[in-house]
This record gives sequence, structure tokens and C-alpha cells, in this order.
Amino acid sequence: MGLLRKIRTTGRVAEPAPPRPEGQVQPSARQLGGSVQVRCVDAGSCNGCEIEIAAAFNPVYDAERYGARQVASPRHADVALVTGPVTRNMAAPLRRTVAAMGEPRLVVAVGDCAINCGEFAGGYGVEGAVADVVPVDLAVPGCPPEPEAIVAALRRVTGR
Amino acid sequence: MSAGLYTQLLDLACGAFLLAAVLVLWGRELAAIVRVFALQGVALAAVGLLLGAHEARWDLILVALAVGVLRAGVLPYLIRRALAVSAADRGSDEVRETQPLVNVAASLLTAALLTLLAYAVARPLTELNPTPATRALPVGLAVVLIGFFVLVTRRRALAQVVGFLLLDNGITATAFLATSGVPVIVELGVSFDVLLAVLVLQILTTRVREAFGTTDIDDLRELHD
Amino acid sequence: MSAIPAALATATALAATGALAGLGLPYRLRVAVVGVLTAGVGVAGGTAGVAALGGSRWRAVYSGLVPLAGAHVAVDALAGLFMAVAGAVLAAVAVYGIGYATGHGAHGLGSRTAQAVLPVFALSLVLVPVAAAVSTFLLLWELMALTSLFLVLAEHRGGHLPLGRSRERGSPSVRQAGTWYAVMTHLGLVLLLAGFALFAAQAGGETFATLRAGAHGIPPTVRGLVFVLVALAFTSKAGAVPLHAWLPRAHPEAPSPVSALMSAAMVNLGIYGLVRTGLDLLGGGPAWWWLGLLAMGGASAVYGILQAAMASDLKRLLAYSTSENMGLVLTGVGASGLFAAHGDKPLAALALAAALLHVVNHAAFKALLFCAAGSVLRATGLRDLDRLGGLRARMPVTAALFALAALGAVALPPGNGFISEWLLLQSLVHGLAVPGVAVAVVLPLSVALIALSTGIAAAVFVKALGVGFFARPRDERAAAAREAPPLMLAGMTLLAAGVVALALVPGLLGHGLDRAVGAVGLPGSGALTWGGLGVRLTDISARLEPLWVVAALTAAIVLATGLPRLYGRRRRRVNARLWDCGGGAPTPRMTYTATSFAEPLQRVFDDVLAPEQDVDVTPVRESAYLVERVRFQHRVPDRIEHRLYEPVLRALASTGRAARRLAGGSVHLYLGYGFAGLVVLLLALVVGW
Amino acid sequence: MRNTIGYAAVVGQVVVLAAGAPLLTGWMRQVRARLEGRAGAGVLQPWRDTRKLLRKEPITPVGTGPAFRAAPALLVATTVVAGALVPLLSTDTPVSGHADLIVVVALVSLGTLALALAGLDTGTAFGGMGASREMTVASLVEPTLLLSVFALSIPAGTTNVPAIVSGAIHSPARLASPAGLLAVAALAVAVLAETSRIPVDNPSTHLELTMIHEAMVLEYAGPDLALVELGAQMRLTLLLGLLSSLFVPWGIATGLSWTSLVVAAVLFAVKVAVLGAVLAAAEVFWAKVRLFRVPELLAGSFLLALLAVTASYFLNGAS
Repeated sequence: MGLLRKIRTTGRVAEPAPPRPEGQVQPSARQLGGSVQVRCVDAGSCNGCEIEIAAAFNPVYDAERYGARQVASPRHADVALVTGPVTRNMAAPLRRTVAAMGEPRLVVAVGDCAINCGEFAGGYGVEGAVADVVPVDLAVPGCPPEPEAIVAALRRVTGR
Repeated sequence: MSAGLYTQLLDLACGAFLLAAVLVLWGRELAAIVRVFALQGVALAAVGLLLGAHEARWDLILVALAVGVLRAGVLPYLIRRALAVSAADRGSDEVRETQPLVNVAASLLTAALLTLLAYAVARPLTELNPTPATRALPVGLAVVLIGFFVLVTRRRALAQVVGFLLLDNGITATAFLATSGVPVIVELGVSFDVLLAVLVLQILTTRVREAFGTTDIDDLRELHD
Repeated sequence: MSAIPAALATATALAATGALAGLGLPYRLRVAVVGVLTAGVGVAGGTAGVAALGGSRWRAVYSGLVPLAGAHVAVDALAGLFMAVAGAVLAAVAVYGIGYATGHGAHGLGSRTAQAVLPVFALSLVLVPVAAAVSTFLLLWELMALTSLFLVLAEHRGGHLPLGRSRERGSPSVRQAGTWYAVMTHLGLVLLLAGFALFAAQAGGETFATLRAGAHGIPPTVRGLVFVLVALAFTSKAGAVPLHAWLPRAHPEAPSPVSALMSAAMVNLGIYGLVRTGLDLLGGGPAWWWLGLLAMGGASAVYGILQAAMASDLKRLLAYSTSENMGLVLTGVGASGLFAAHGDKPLAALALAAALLHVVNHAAFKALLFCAAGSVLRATGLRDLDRLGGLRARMPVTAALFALAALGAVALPPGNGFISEWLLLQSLVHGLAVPGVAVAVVLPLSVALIALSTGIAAAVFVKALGVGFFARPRDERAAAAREAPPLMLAGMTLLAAGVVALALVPGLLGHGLDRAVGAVGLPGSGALTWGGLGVRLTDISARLEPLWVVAALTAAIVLATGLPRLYGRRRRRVNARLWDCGGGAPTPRMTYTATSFAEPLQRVFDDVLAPEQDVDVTPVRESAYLVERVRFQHRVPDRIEHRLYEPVLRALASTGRAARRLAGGSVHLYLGYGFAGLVVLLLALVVGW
Repeated sequence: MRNTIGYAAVVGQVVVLAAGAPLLTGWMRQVRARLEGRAGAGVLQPWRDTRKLLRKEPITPVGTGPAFRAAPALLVATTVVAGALVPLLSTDTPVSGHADLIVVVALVSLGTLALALAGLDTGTAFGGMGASREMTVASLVEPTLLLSVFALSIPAGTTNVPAIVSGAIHSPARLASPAGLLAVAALAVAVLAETSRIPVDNPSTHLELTMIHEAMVLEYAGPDLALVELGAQMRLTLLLGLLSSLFVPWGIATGLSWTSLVVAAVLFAVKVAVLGAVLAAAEVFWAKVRLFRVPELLAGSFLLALLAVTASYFLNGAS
């Protein structure tokens, strides 16, 4: 009964949807038609971006209302959210993950490290930015990026 | 009250009565078990009330009401208080029946067999005088058996108390259904006994807890060894 | 009228020729000739059976054949059903056997003895139901037991395999299986002998006709004793728990065609004997007989399939599944007797029809399963599911046939096993109308046990097919497997045709089944109507037309694959690596094995199965904290065997030791024993009379 | 005319099932989202997912065989056939004579089995793990299912679903009896297990080690995945529909008229939506139980089913 009362008193926590983000819907994402399955790949991040991604899917930002959902297998996914500079050990797994996704597929680089290796540029264990390993369709800058930015990027893919 | 409706309601009450016994067996959380036990008291009172209303016997209705107050109100309240005390002392360990002697799945299957046994045993009795009430007789017997089973297999003293009370509920229900009501004196006597037993057990439980810090009955065996 | 004796005479002649050919001819010729002749025995026996199912009957007495009593033979529809099943299985398996034994070389099944015995075993399978007197029956029964024992032992030297590798398991297991089989089957014979002797003495004659006539004059306790003795023997032959111990040993160790014959034809005869004596000769009995059978049936069904779920040896799995299916049949027979005892003849007929139909269905799919397992064994030398795998690409036909038979075994539509299980469930579900407390208590439990065994059977055959034939090979031998030779495939295809026919148009069997049920005095077609396509219960609104189910499923599959294509963009299907979590290609060692597949079930039924495991950690010499080797052993023993047989065996052994002490070697002592015995006997006479 | 309406009812059942299944899932997710304080993706989202999956490229993982390819279609096909048989909209259809409850249960199991084989066919560890767990759960559900069938068939005297349903419409007292209620409870637990819902399985888990159903389908992509998802959604709808038909039968067309068929369709949608909402709300409150606690749950439901059988036999005066 406690939970029921909590549900009643809390009500809706999702913030009102911000206006649709600027910029075109990704051309390759048009076929997706408002449904995007997301697979996260941590290619060597400090886990700051992971926390923000988790926040983007929480009840407050609720990325799910725009049609994005996280899935357990890259076979089910349309979008790979890649975070962190790609370390040497994660380069091959990242390639395999993207290859396992069926066409049409997109890769979204989340965070400064994913875009240009950020703080870790030139590190001995770093292979390079995500774009050096797999073709990147969208980038979300920030260290770490705010959940709004991640949600906005996902909305440019779902088109909703 | 038409005969059909009476049968229907009586069957429903008996079904709920039996279901409550099964749920007691199923549950692990002692607090939930006590809640279910209180519901069973309500069902038992309903059985009595229905019988009394059907046969227009005021004594039966009175007994049923008394039983209801006792089984659905007083006893659960006492057990809950004991539970609260032990939970305050010992933390969450004490409020769950974590490891019954027979695992839950097996005890559920045993309960199934016990119910069948009760049906088989009660069959000749039913055939003596087939009325809706005697037809539901096996339910009372099944609850007696299930109560006994709980008493045998549970480790926590409080769970055993509930088992004992289940057994007693079963006896009361059997008495209601078989003879359409026991004499008031007998019923009161039995209930008084039960109340006494609960008090004694509660005192004992408190003592045990003070002495050993837990109410796992198996620890008592060390006294013997 | 004349078809039956002619066919039986042909069968006997063919079998005799076959035995001689097996002894005389050189290896290559021998296998082919014996195979063809054995198939002929099957065809002839099957023809006789079909004729009997068609309504013709035959009886005869050959006074010279068996000393004292003479050979009494008779064929009715019940016998016909079992003959037809045995004949059909024989014909197909014999063809398969030619291919199997050819590859085997001159040892094992191809050897002189085995080839000489095979036709005789085949003949005995066909002839046991023909016997119409106790002595004839027991002689044929013993012939069947002995010949099958020979065949079980055929590979005691370790079969020679085409790939030139020795078999995984050496001969000790074969010898052990032979011992178990020999002992148990002969104990069974002793029980049969005792039961029938008692019966015959009380009824005043040993022909089945006299027994049938005299059965009602026998006091109930004696009747009960006869039934218990005979039922113990027959259920042991049928492999019912707890008398099943020989079955999971003998069936896997026998050469695969022999396993197929034993599992699909020989165990049936246990059921035949039970139906013949219990329902026909004794003319039914009190409820407790049948409650006992129901209990045995339920226990066999669940215990058998649980052991099958734990087995990782493919043939052992199939053997335990035989135990399960015989349990289902026993449930049907028990329910039939129970209903008859309470006077509900139509329902009894329905239950018996379900049981008999399940015998037929089981024979079809189990023969095919054993043959397919034999093909796998022959191609890889492996029976261990944990090492097999990936065979669907290498042995596509065998894999497809195994899948077809497995569909029958899991008792789901459109498999053939589903139809008989459906009938069985219908008879049990409607059995509550029969009065009696025992009925009301037992029927729900039986339904639950059948349901549980069916559910686990699905897991078992998903395991056998999915782990054994799908995925990737876990052993180089499995990777090098090649498809079985055409003759083996031909034999299996014949069986598959039977499975498909039984699954799609069970109605074809209808009238024969009615007559078989009628042969034991139940109203054959009282409860069932066999339409052209399916089955319909007469008094109850229930019907099953498998052909329609298959048609509907096919249409729905076409719809489900077609509609999305219409909508989709018709992208080309691409190949991709298996998803490996990014960590590099998964190796075959990462695939799920049979043992790991069964692990959750084993944990659920821990209390029943009581698995044994021990972990043995060897530290390196320098330090106790560094582990050099960890050995983990896990096995699920047959608990009933463990708990029931071993104490008996131990007791026997100690009795033997005690007996040795008694036998001191002195002649006086022995004479003294004799004298004491005589005196005691006389004393007993004096006191008794 | 008689046949036209009858066949229309059958086609209607299949269409309602296929079209409504994603909507039901969307509705349940929406209810859940609202209870969690989220906005939710809308009721239509599962249809958008399906549309997108159908447009994606089909993938065949190397090393898989025919079982992997055939399983999705078979899963959908078994559900379609079962959906055509059971009286979701009408009890009087040309196929109602074939609508045996045992057959329906077996068809649903056949779909489970096909998917389990597909999981093993991939040869990955997760596929095998999912298959093994799914078959374990399925085999333990079977006794509950069949005993519930048994309990339901006693008052009707048949296992034919339309006969049971129309019997219940005519004598509603059957449903309020202890036997009826116990059978509902037992069947409800069995349905939860068969459709891989909480507390037996978590349909939205991302952790492979806790998966049952999802683990088997990790390798599917594109149109194949669309069929698998659609099959699972249809199964949920079918079983909830069957539950509502058996225990809240009012509104199902018993005669042959177009209006009653339309009314039945509307009522069916309402009933299933209510059941779905209850289920979704319950899932917010429950947690998934440990895999090896699942047998306890199923043993409990088995006990309820057995009690249903005995109660219907002893209380309702079979004697």
C-alpha cells in the first residue's frame, strides 16, 4: 500500500517535452519511422557519460517517450551509443558490435572523448576517437554531455 | 436466502477458508502470514454465520461472531505484537520463515496430497447425510491436516503458533460443518484453550528469545544434547 | 481365414531359412540375405496381424509340437494389433539393419551367431501373441528372452567401427547389461511360471479358453495373487518403474537395430501380456489391481522421463523415454480396468483404445528414434550428446527424420504421440463421472503426472535434437560425420512414413483398434467414432482431426512468412557472424551441452534425483594456496536402482556366504539335511491334516 | 449467410489478435510508464517497432540452420491457429467443433518448443541458456495448465472451449464457485509463466544472465525479430483473451449476427485492456523471483489447480 500512496503523491515526474531539436533528421534514420532501439557501447570511457545516458532514460528526461529504447543485443539495435576514447582492447569489439547491427544503422558518439579522445588523447592505451574506428553519424559534445543533449540527439534519430 | 445462493456462498466461504490455509503454507513473510490468517478467521466466521442464518439458529450466529472476533481480531493482534517485539530486537531475520524443514514447493505438493486425503476420508461421512454443509466437510479436515503440517515443518516459533491456530480453525470449521454448530460451551472452552496456548507460547517465545537470541526451534535441541 | 495361417507359416519358414543362412553364408552375403529374410518375417507377420485386425480369426492345435500339452495357437484382433506392430517395425528395421551390419564388419551384429539369432528373435516377436495356451506362451516368451539376450551381447567385444576408432565404452558395460537383463528377465519368467501355474491349477486347464472360462470360479485372493505375479513379470518386461533396471542398460548397449526392435516391439509384449491376462483371461478384477497399475504407470512416466532428462547418452535417453511411454500406456490400461471395475464399459474401452493406440504410436516413433541414434553412432562412434552437435549439416536426412520422430515423442500436435495422449487425457478427464473415492482422488493425480511427463518430454527431446543435432560439433568425430548409407535411410524412411501416416490419418487404424478393444470384451466402438480424418468421442463433444490442424498450421506459416514480405523492402538476406559479445568467435566449447541444458531441471527435482557430485582440488606442491588441478565430478545415479536393488543384491550376497558355511563338504551333513527336511515335511503333514 | 458470418468471426478473431497484440503491449507499457511517473512512448509504439523491423535487413547468423529460420513463423502460426480456434469473439464458428482446450494448450507449447530449438540452434551460450530455462519453466507449467483444463471441463462435461464458454454464459453461478475461482488463479499464474512476464521472467531486462525468453532471441534481427516479437505479443493477447473468455464470458457472440460480432469485438478489447492494465500495474509492484524460486510459484499454482478439480468434484455435487 505504501508504494501505491507513493505513486499517487508523486504523480508525473517527466518534464514537459522540450521543442523538437533543430537540425535535420538524419537521412539514414528516416526509414526508422519513430522507433529506435539503442545499444550502448562503452569503448573505454570514465563512466561519466554512462551516468548521463542512464539519466537520459530515467523518468525525468524519459527518452523512451520519443520512441528510443535500450536493448540487450546489437542485432536488435538501430543505434549504437558509443562513449569514451576507443581503447586498443575495445577497438575490435566495437567494430564487431557495429557490424552485428542490421542496416540501416547509426553510430552516435557521446561525449568529448568519443569525438576527439578528450582528456585521454595520446594515451598509450588509446586507439583513437570513435570516428577512427567506425563511421560516426552523430556526435554529442560535452564532458560529460547533459542528458538533454543526449535526448536531443536521439530525437534527431527518431524524428519525434 | 434461496437454497442455491446459500450453497454458493457457503462454498465460496469454504473455498476462501482453504485458500487461506494454502497461502499460509506458501508465504515466507510472517507479517503476511498473519494477515492471511486473519482473513481465514473472517472466512470461518462467514461459514458459521451462513449456517446460522440458514438454519435460523441464533446461538450459532453468536458463536460465529465470537469466533470471528477472536480469530480475525484478537489472535492476529497478539501475534503481530509478538512479531513487532521480535523484529525490534532481532531485525529482519526474525520476521521471515527463511528455511522451513521441507522446502516450499515440496510442502505445497504435500498439501495437495493432504487435501486429497481429506477428501477421501470425509467421503463416507458426507454420504451419511449429503447436504451442502457436510459436502464441504473435507475443507475443514484439509485445513486441520495442513495446520498440522505447518506445525511440524516450520522453524520459527511464531510460524508454529500460526500452524497451531490453523489446526484449531480447521477443527472449528469441521465442527460447524459436521454438526451445524458445536455447543457454545465447548466452543468457548476450546477457544479459551487456544487463547491460553497463545499466551503461554508468547511468554515462552519471549523467554527463548531472551535466552538464546533467536526463535529457531532447532537451536533448542542443543539443550537436549 | 486362410491368410493368417499361411502368413504365419511363411514367417516361420523364412525365419528358419534365415537362421540357417546366418550360420552358413559368408559375411557380406549373410548380412544381406538374413536382412531380407527377416524383413520377410516382418512382412508376413504383419500381414497376419493386419488380417486379424480386419476381422478374421484363427485357432489351431498342433499336438505334436510341444510335449505333453501340444501347441495351442489362436489369433484375434488384440493379438493381431501387436503382431502388426511388431511386423511393421521388423520389416523396416531389418532393411535398416542390412546397412547397419554391413558397415559393422563381421563382428557385432554382423557376426555369425547374431545373424543366425536375429530371424529367430524376429519370429518370436511375431509369434508370442499367437500363443493360446500357457505352455506355448511361456515357450515362445522364453525364446524371445533368450534370443534378445544373445543380440544384446552381440557387441560384447566392442563393435568395429568404420572410422577405425574403438568405441567409447568398452565391452564391460555390455557384459554388465547382459547380466542384468538375463537375471531380471528370468526372474520375470519365474514369476510368470508361478502365476500361470497357479491360475491353470485353479482353472483346471492350461489353454487360454479354459482359463477364460474358469477364471470366475477362482477365489478372489487367488485371482489377486495370480494378477500380482503376472503383472510384476509383464510390467518388468515393459520396463515400468521400479522393475525397469534392465531396460536403461540393455537397450543402449544392444546394437541399434536390436535396440529399436526391443524398444518398439518387445516391450509392447509386456503390455500385451498384461491386457491379455488382466482384462481378458481373468476378465477384469477389483479396483485395487488397477489402482496399482495406475500408480506404477504414473511413477514410470515421471521417473522415466526425469532420468531421460538427466541422461547425456543418446540411447540411454531413448531407453528411459521408453520407460516413460510404457508408463503412459500402463496408465491407460489401469484406467481402463478401473472404469470396467466400476461398470463404465464405454469409458473403459476409450481408455484401452488410447493405451493401444499409444503402443502403436510409440512403436513407430521410438523405432525411428533408435534407428536415427544408430546412424549417428555408426557415423561418429559417439552416443554422448555432450560431444555431438552440428549433425544437421552433415547428416541432414537423419537429423530431419530424428526431428520428425521427436515431434511424435513430445506429444504435441501435429506429432502422432499427441493423438493417443489426447485420447488418454480425454478418458481420464471424463472418468470423474465414474463413482468412487479412489477414482476421484487418483484421476486428477494421473492427469497431473501425465502432464508433467509430457512437459518434461518436451524438454528432453529439445535437448536431444537441439544439443545433439543442432549448433556446432563439440568433437572431431562429430565434425567428420557422414550421412548414413542408403539402405539405412530407406529403413528409416519406411518408419517415417508410418509416423506421418499415424500422425495425419489415425482414422485408418480405427476399426482395427475397435476390434482389438472388443477382443477383451469391452464394447469396441462404444466410445469412439473414427471418422475418415480423425477421432470423435461419441457421448462427449470432443473431436480431433489432425489433418486439419496441420493444414491450418501450414496456412498460418505461409501467411506469417508471406505477409511481412509483401510489406518489407525486400532487402537481401545477409549472413553475419554470430553475436559473440564482441569478444571473438564463440568456440564449440561455449555451446550449451546436454548436461548444462538439464541442470535447471535437475536442481528443481533435486530431492527426487539426488545427484552426486564431488570436487577434488589438488594444490601445487609448493603452496597449498595455488591450485594445480580441480576435478569436478557429477553424476545422477538411478536412485531407485540405488535404493531398491543394491540392498537386495547385498542381502543375496550375504545369504550366499551363509550358504557356503552350511555346505561344509561332508556327505553326512548333506544327507542329514535331507533327512531333517523329510522329517519336517512329515511333521507338517501330520499337523496339517 | 450462416457460414459467411461464421468465417467472418474466425477471420475477425485472427485479425483482432494480430492487430491488437502490439496495441495491448503498447497499452501495458503506457500504463506502466504512467505509474512510474514517465510520459510513455504511446500506445502505437510497438507497431512502429514492428514496422521498422520489417524494413530492416534480414540477417542469418553463420552456423544457424533451418530451425532458426523457421521458428519465428511457426511461433506466429501456432498462435494464429490457436486464436482462430478459441472463442474470443464468437462461440459459434465453423471451427468451434475443433476448439479443444487440450489442443490449444498443446499448440501454445509447440510455439515455445520451436523457439527453444531456435535458441539451441544458434549454438551460443545465451541461446542454450534461454532454451534450457524456458523448457524447464514450460515443463513445470504443463501440469497446472492441464489440471485447470480438467477443472474447467468438469461442469461443462467436455474440453471443448466454445462449449465451456457458452455453458458459463448460461449459468454464471459456475464462475463464482470456489472451483471456478481457484481455476482462474491457477490459470493466471500459468499464463504469466507461459508469456514470460514478471515474476517468472522480466520482459525488459538487459542482463543476459537473468533472461529466459530474451536470451533465446538475442540472435534475431529485422523481419525475423519482428515475427518473434509479434508472436510473443499475440501469445500474451491470446492467453489473456482466453482467460477473459473463460471467466468473464459475457458479450461473446453465441448466435450469428453481425451486430453481436461487433459488440463482442468491442467488449473483447475492453476486457483484454482491463486485464492488461491490471497485469501492468501488478508488474510495477512485483519483483522478478529468482529462477529457482519459480518452481515454488508453479507448485503453488499446481496446488490451486488441483484444489479446483477436487472442489468442483466434491462441492458441486457430483456425488
